[in-house]
Amino acid sequence: MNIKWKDTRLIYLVIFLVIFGTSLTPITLPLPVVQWSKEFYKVIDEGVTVSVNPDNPRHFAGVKEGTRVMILNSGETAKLWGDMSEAVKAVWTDLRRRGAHILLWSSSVDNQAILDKYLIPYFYGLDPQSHSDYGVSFVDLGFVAGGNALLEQWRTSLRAITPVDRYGNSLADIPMMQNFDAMRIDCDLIIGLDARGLESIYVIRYNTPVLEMGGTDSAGYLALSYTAGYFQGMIMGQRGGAEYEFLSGIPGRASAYMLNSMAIALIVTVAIVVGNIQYLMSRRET
Amino acid sequence: MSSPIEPLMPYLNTFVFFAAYSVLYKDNPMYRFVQSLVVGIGAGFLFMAQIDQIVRILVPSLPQPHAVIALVMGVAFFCIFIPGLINIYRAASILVMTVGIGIVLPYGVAITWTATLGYSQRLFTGLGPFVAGICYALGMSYFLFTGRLEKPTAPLRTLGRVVLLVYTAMCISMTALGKLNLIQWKVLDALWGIPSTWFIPVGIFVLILIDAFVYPFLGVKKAKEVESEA
Amino acid sequence: MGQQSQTNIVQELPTILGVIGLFIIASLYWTEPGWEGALVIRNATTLSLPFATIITVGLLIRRHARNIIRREETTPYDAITIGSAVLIVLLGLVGGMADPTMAALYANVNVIGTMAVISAISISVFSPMIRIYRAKTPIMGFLILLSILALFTYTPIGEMIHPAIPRLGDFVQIWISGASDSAFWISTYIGAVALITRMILLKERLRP
Amino acid sequence: MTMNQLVLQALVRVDVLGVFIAFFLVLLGASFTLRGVSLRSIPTVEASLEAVRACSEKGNPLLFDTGWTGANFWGHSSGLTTLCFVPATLELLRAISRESGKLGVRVITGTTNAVYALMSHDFMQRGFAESGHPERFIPTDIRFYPDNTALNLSDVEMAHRLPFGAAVMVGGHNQTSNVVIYEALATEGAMIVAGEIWPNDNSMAALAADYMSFSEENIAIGSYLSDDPVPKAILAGEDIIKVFLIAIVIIGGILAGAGVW
Repeated sequence: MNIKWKDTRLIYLVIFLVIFGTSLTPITLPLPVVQWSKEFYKVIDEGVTVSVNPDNPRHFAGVKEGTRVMILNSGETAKLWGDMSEAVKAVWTDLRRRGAHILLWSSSVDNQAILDKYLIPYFYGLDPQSHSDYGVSFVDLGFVAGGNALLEQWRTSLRAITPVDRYGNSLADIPMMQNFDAMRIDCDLIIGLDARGLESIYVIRYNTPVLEMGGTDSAGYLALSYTAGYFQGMIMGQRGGAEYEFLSGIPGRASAYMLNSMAIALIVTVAIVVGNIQYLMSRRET
Repeated sequence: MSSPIEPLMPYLNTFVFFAAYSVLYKDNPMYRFVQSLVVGIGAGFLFMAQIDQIVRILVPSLPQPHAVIALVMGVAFFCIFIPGLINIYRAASILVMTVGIGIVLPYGVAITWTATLGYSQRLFTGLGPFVAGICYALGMSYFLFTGRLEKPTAPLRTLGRVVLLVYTAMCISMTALGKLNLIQWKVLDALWGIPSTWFIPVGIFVLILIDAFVYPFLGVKKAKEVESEA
Repeated sequence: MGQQSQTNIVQELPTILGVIGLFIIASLYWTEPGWEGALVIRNATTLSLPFATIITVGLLIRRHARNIIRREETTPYDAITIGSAVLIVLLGLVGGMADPTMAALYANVNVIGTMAVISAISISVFSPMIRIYRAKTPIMGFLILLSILALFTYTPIGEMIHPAIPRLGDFVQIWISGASDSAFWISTYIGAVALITRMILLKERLRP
Repeated sequence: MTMNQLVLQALVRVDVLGVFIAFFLVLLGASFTLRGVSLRSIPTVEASLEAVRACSEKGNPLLFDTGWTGANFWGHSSGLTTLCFVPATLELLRAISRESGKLGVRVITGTTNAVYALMSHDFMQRGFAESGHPERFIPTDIRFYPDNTALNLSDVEMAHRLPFGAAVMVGGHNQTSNVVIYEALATEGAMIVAGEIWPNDNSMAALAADYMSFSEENIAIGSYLSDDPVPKAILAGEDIIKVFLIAIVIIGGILAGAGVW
């Protein structure tokens, strides 16, 4: 049989087979913790001082009982969930363990749907509204359309444009929301799920501490926000999840993903090297 | 409350995921079925979510001025269907767009200024910040437009291009690795989820093998082929 | 002549109004708590967005319906698209947004289909990397090495070979890629200000 | 009331406001003083029209896909760039439609933004009218999809079914998903012209496209298509700002290092 090694279908097939093979026996492998992950955990654990606006530096003392944390599910969480699942679970577990008050907003219907299916029931059951935490240490605004325009309005008043939570309950009547309205002062920590623009709305003007979670490659387009000093830390991908599990001591499954990545990375590297050697030799011949 | 169709969902879930991949082999009815379903269900859900936004948030905000104007703008959008009133629709859509630009335009300037200052103030505070500052300056030089500047700055623009390409090279690998996790997440779910659904991708794979080597039945004729046959 | 300039002003009116509105809204960035009128316009626009989406979903359905009427080759698939959209709308009208069947279909078809496409990026990237990633120039060779460095940094391979490898990869990613990302974005932000300048001078139009 | 509001306003980040105004003044000044300055070329401008000719030769339609470009309202600042692509991509759509009308090429567009989809209608219709063949404009070829994935799935399906002779992908795709479409287009031998907004989308274009322009270059496309010297002068004015920022990093860095600043 004449096999065409550059046939894309063959490449696709090899990648699939390796993924299936490595998934059968997930093995935990050693990983160094990268700088942005260390900083992420340090902010949650010890806090940080933000002074991007030099006029009024803001000190955050870490997540403690009653710390008001807003989670902005406003990036591509639904599309990236398979690369973010373990990290978000670990961080959420840690926030609850420390007694944080969590306010959740989803910027799109698919972002709301993915958390509804894979995260919210894990912590709050199938009927979150009836959970004892609801209204006390967790409130879900659900999908609200508006993106940046909402975040701009919410900095002075959340309730002025979004009077109800996702279930139609008036925010004014919810105990947790009593001192959670003007986000520029009422929010102690913002965690973005693959969210962008938080720096220009909250950090540059109000020095709000902002942490970011995304897929492995979200670091590509979030690099500016980290390198320029707006984001105080980042957790990226399943690898970031493994790092957070290690740093926080919360058990999880994130490190199981590393075997698969390693196997494919090795195969691709070998294919690139062999292809290039062939290319250089053929060029020399001609 | 759960849906009566919930027990079927793990199977549908796995079928949709892996049938979407079958297009990598070739265009086929399975892929087109899934594609049509994703578009249709997405459209229907999006429609209902917008109705919910109106009922849950807009209507309770009436008669506040912003809610009333929003309602008027909503009606204005529908003027797209009335040729004589098309300019009313245009006014509404241009307002939406310019308000959008008005919100985000200062963001760009704010980041431009504070980030540049940051790179500058940290330039000699360590190797990393020094490299970052220089690379930022080189990267910016790539985007110079004038032909007059192009010649004397050509070496800088070339170096700037290399800096942008370093980003590209790193990004390509990280993207591939990140998206790989998505596949494994679903594969793990198919293998170890309850119920286990691994036989669905295997079944699709067997179908593809039969099509490739035994009996070709997964074909969808291209429009051009249909035309030439006609 | 007078009539012509009047016509021109009428034609440019949308752009003129757009630019004025844009600056009124932009002023909110620097003011606390913000202008009442500008806040109302901004919030009104925010709440009006669902209407535009409803119309375009309608247009999407209409396009598929036309295909069916014209008995195009794609008719069976158009029927699936319309049928599934109508089913979801009916479920939503009867059971509201909390309807479990509607939520189940959306989460298991649309959201998972979405993830499938996004995950296919991985294969779509690896394939050209294997087929056409060749060191045709020294710069290209350098970039290939960097791509391999990234593969080694963000998997355990680098750490297993030598701890310096992931440290180097981390350095390149944070400081060089980070600065490069800044150059990409910030040049675009300057381009955005230039675009608005062109709009002020009526050199960019929002209608043909 | 207005005066009362004026008095009650507190200003935040006045330095950024100063820079904002300074940028505009520089660019406005440039629009008068830098007219006639020559600009370097941007490869995708010519290549887009070449793509129409390629489709004409092959007898296949052209895909003009702008993805997320449009009135973007989610929670992040990249919305700025997708919004600022609007005039440029609409002008390009008009130019492509004009060329396509003359050569009898069908143009199929894809976008995930509702308002942008409606605006595309105007520009495409005008382009075909300018070609002298208004009857060749097919309104249903302006395709809106509820999200980027639906657009991706449909583009891939069309790339195989029709197939396209060429694709002009100028706009905002997301999560680098454009590479999935590029792979399908490449399989069918379509010419690919790409100008992506996001840096990571650019990376995918670098991997797959025949012609590409980086982020900001795409906002400038409208000015390149115009015969008017003013937009080009403003582009030249941007260089003053960029050189100023580069100088801040270098000179400011030295001063900060010396402890003077």
